[in-house]
Amino acid sequence: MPRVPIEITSPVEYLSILKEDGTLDKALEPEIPEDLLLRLYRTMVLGRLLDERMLQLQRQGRIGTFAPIKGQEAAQLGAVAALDPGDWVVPCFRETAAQLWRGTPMENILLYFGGYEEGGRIPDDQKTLPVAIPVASQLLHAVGLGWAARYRKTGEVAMTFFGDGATSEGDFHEALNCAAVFQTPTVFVCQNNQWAISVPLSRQTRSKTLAQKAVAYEMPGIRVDGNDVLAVYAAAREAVERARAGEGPTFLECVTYRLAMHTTADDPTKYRSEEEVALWAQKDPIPRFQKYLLEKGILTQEKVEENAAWAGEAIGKAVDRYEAMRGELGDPLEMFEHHFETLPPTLQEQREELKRTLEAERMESHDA
Amino acid sequence: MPRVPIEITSPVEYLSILKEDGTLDKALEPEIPEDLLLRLYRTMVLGRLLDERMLQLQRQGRIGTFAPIKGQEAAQLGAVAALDPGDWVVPCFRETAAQLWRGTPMENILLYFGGYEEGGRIPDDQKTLPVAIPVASQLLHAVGLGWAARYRKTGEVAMTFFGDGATSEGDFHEALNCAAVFQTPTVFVCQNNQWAISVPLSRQTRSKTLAQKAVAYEMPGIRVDGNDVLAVYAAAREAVERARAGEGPTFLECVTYRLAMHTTADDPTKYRSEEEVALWAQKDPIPRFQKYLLEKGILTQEKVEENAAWAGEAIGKAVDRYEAMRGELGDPLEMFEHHFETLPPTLQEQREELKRTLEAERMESHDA
Amino acid sequence: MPKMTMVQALNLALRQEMEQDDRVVVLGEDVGRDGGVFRVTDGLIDRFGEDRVLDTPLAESAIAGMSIGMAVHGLRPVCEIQFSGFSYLNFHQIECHASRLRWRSRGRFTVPMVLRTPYGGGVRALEHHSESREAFYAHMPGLKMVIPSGPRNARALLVSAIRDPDPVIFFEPKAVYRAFREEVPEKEETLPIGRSELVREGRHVTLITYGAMVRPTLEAAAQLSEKDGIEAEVIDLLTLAPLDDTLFTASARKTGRVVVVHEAPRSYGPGAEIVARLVEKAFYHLEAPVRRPTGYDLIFPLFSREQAYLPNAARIARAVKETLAVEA
Amino acid sequence: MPKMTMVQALNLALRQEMEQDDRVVVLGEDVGRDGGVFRVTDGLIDRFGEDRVLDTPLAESAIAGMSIGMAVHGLRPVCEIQFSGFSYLNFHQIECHASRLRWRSRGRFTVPMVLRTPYGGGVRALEHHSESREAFYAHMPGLKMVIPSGPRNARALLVSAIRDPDPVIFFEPKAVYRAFREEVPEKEETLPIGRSELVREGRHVTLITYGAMVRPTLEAAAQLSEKDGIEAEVIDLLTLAPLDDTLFTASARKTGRVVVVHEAPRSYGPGAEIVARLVEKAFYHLEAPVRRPTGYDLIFPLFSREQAYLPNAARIARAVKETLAVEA
Amino acid sequence: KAEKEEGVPREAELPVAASPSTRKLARQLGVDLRAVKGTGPEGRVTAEDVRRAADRAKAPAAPV
Ligand SMILES: Cc1ncc(C[n+]2csc(CCOP(=O)(O)OP(=O)(O)O)c2C)c(N)n1
Ligand SMILES: Cc1ncc(C[n+]2csc(CCOP(=O)(O)OP(=O)(O)O)c2C)c(N)n1
Ligand SMILES: [Mg+2]
Ligand SMILES: [Mg+2]
Ligand SMILES: [Mg+2]
Repeated sequence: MPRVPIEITSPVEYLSILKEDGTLDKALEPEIPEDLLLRLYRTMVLGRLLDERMLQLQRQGRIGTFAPIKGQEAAQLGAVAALDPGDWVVPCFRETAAQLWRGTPMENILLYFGGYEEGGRIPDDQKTLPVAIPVASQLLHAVGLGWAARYRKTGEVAMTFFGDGATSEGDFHEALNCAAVFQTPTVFVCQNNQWAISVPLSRQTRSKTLAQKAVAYEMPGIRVDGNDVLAVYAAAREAVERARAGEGPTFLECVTYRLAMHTTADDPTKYRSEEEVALWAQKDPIPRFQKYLLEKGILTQEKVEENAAWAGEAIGKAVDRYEAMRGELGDPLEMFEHHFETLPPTLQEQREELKRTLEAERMESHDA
Repeated sequence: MPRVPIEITSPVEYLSILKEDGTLDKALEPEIPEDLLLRLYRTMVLGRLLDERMLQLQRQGRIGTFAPIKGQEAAQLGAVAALDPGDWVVPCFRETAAQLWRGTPMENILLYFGGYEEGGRIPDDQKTLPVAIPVASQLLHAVGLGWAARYRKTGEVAMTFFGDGATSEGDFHEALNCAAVFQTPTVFVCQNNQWAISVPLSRQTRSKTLAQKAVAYEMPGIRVDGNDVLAVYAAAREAVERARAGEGPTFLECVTYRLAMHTTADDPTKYRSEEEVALWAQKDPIPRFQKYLLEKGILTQEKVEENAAWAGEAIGKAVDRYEAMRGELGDPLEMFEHHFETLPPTLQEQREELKRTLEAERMESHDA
Repeated sequence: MPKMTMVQALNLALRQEMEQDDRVVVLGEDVGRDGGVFRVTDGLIDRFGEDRVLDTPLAESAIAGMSIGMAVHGLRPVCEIQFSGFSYLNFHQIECHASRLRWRSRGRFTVPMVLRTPYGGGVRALEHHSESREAFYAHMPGLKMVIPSGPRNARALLVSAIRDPDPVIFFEPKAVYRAFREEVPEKEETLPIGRSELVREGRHVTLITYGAMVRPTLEAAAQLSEKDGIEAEVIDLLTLAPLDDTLFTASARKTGRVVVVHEAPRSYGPGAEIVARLVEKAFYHLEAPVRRPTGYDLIFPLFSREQAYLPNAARIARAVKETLAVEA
Repeated sequence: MPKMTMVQALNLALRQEMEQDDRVVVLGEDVGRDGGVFRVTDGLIDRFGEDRVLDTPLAESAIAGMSIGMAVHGLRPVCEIQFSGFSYLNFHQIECHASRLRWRSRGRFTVPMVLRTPYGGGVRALEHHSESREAFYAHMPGLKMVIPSGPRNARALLVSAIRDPDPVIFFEPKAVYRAFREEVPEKEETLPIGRSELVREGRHVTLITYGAMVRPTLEAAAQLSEKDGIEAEVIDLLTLAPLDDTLFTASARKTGRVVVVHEAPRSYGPGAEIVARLVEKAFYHLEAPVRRPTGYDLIFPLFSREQAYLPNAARIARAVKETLAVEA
Repeated sequence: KAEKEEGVPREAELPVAASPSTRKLARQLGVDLRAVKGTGPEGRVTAEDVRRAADRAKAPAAPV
């Protein structure tokens, strides 16, 4: 039956600059200062190496379950690099590289995944929220932060991270809708890494792209090659500028891949093929970016090695600091801290109870 | 910066057949058997008159709060008329006309809004779920029903109703996404009546149409003039056929207007102008459809009056039945019914407790 | 002092706090133009503008989640969930974030938000509009849970809640909204959160309650005194979490007999915790089993039966007499 | 009889029920290919196909809401919420619909669904993966709330839950999942929902618990018997709602002393209801205050501190001795 | 013995039925609840019973 097609007025676009084979679309190459390019490279490598080290530590029982980032360094770093330090970052749980960029000390990351609440401490000058595990729930905080920034006319932008799986949650929808309605300066960065634990994107949604979901909110949606740090950065910068100019939120889909397991508790061989992983390994963002920098003469082979050595050493020192702190931390009474500004009477009583319990345990272990 | 636009492949379209002024787009006129047309007309009028009568009853304190349907009769009836009796209907709380079509006795509707649980009883042969008040929550039930129908290969379709406000809830999103992923035979009928209590559509979402939200799910989205019963019916029939053929869900936006208050507890003068209401009153679906039927010769002025009389009488009798039943109902002990197949011990004890309480009250009122 | 309904008193609290503190913003469904479906936010949008009074889309999780973000930024959002029967939709935002961000960030970020929501029966409402599920929030670590009982304490507690550095869940007894008026001073008042109040002195029995049940409980106490010479002590909890067990255990030690009243379902309801605290802290003073005239473990009935569901003065008085009838 | 872990026993229950009843379908996040993050649904997709084992999108409300629709249609959906710490996202579907549709439709539509979800601490998990909020579901009218404690009763109760005509919330103690093995008969077994079990006889004190806490409680009982000559009676509730108060009140009348153990936060936790029932039904036999060695009213700590948070045998034994030390 | 005269057979291990407050009273007055005949419902020992028992114990021995 004939009817009138409705014109979709909000743009949905695709961007790729640095191709998989390392070739560059010169016309699209963003202008990025050399020191920023280098800092991006260094943090990508640091993120990768820390990830590898954490995997070791986890296997040795020295930290607990964590979510590796391998393969997603460009998606995270290209995005946060577009922010000012005064902007807000609202991560989920797979943003180690972004956290490093923002200045979270490595030992805090280790402490957190080592099971110490102390690792959640955010340095006072940082506007990065702690890890948020309930999928998609954190997006709304970025809307609220953005709203507050507009209300206060601070010019701050709030950028939030989440996965492809998160787009199925109700909170994703509520967040994008509210951000659009209130035109908050929020940048939604979806790391579409193809999998939500064992569920492939094709089972997560029927939509051909995630970017097109922005149409529901009359919000610009852009899909980029998430392993192309230049494209991520260019798109993110545009989104951040738009937000800062008061022109509202943007939905940014970074097409990438989780090269490792979902978390260290996961066995991906149950649900995906080695061929698929191998295919994506070839699209690894780090060699691609490295090649670009080498060709540009910003990087030399020597600097590459220097940088790897520097990163390895920095990580080693952080692990040492972590182990040292671990020795000092762990007082169970600490669990009563930071619930309220003032500890209410019932909790004071319970704290006393735990104190007596610990005392009794000490006595009993003495006796034994 | 130049980039590649992403082509939106799921269709979003608009349909209107019987214009506001009563003129007909002949090319689009659906073939509808005369008796169906008449039944549609009759139920529209019955729905309108019942609504008016309920308003009176509410003002007289004979029923409680309810949500009037005035102005939305075409949207509801055009949609349900496309279903077989064996299909499922999952309403929200403003579907009196749809309930009448499906065979819910008027006295049940009155009992329900009169505060009697007994009104929730659905006739055994009806596949219409009871009123669902938590906005958007019921959409997921229609997805589950649709899934079960496919699993059982029954050929049933599940149609669910909701308002424009409902599109902001997370459950709306989860329902459409899951329906698309599982390709369930579900028809989502949104009665976009421009308001969610006091919130106008422009504050509910930034998207220019609600239909375009279907793009997020790669689902066909169609927007129709919801006061044009022919357009609603044509679009719904197509959606139902698609669902029955195993081709998945459809999102149907019916653009209509709530001519009365949100519920009888609401005062719309606080938030909208009389002019706006007057403007929409001119688009009333009933006179428009009546004119069409008169011109087609299916209806005569005499039949119009006959029908009004018949409806008035039917409503009068239903009100009488309601009042008679009310006299018999109301035993507080009934509140213990229908919680579980078998009443567990604690509830048995509490039931005894209520029994003793009622006994004591009887004694005390005797004493007094 | 002007006499006010609870709705007016709450409105006064919001207005005054907004006036003196531009961190305070109000958001929720229909809180703007409409002034809230119960008119608690009436006129605020005219006074403070759309910038500080937000009509949100119909999305409870968004309302709570955005409030969290605003609070982290340093604002003092007061959000409204239209009925507590719909606050399950924002439950995860409260349980997973509002209550935890201070803890998770080791004090770096705090969530000084207030979530206001009407609860309870007695106003002949539709399904889901009469529930009393305060136990859910009272059981969540990291939250404060406040329930006022009258216009004056509602106003004072709301002011305290807004100024509180931590998230406060504020249940408003809708049956009390317009049920009576009280003198409410123009000058702002606060009431400490976490403190219960003795609202009637007595020596024979202790009645513990809160919210909408305070009135029928006081009524029962008055009847008992008049007709039966029974002097009931009545305690209004005002805060469920953190629970003030000092006052009511002291009273129980004095009277030896206790009756706990609430409209929430009995099993796993707030009354159970009161009994448990009494056993822990006033055990040897208990002369008779504690009775719980409460809502039944049922889905809240439609309105034709709600009066039979809700505890009332007569039912409370009967429970008191039964409690007193047993020998120590 | 083969010895099985709880995970294997639950898997057996699902497999057998699916085999004999094509109304039974399984849905949830990662329950298909992956076999569930704890492997409870392992192999089901190979055996029964994608038609009966659904990997859903990441959407808890959808999982519960779709299950409701399926159940209304006549199926017996068994849905999995990956961790109970995420089941707040489906809370409204359970509270507003699963528990009410029978009631709302006056028996015309029923919701014979099971919602399975792992709960509790002890496995060194991330935040939100160790919570114990069974009280939320136990307090909701219209629901059954079951918590097994070992492989054999887990299997039998899951079969009963699937066959139950009403919605059952099924909390699985993840600390028990692989902690030990039990003989589980190949032939199907059921256990009545709503019945608790005496798992150890004794005469000095009654210990009431459920789920993952049954093991440390039994350990405490064994130690007390061995070292101190104290014979504790231990009751495993198995079902929190409807609560079987017959067995434990009878036991309390016999022993006069009671200790309630759970890992949930204490205030407004399940233990409070147990105490309230004891006061209502065994008041005159209580010789000492009931103690509640439970989780604290805290956000569940990260794993370095979880052992100090969770009740263990030593802590339970200490509470027992303190209870017995009080003069009658 | 007292129990025998009162004709209330009790298993020695079972708690004597009494309210917590009565237990406390018994302790304060030095009364062994087991030696008291309960006059309350179902043989429960009441506070009054305890007081009577205490008075009895205090009463001087009958003169010879
Ligand atoms: C609300 C909620 N449900 C379930 C989980 C368990 N869970 C953790 S991560 C995850 C998959 C997330 O997938 P995606 O959003 O694509 O992010 P990714 O892990 O790929 O980075 C699931 C199901 C959770 N953390 N929160
Ligand atoms: C989850 C939930 N939140 C809030 C409400 C209160 N409420 C009832 S109807 C309504 C507005 C609904 O708007 P819309 O979806 O457009 O439907 P309409 O009333 O216009 O038919 C609101 C906010 C509710 N019933 N459920
Ligand atoms: Mg939700
Ligand atoms: Mg992913
Ligand atoms: Mg509407």
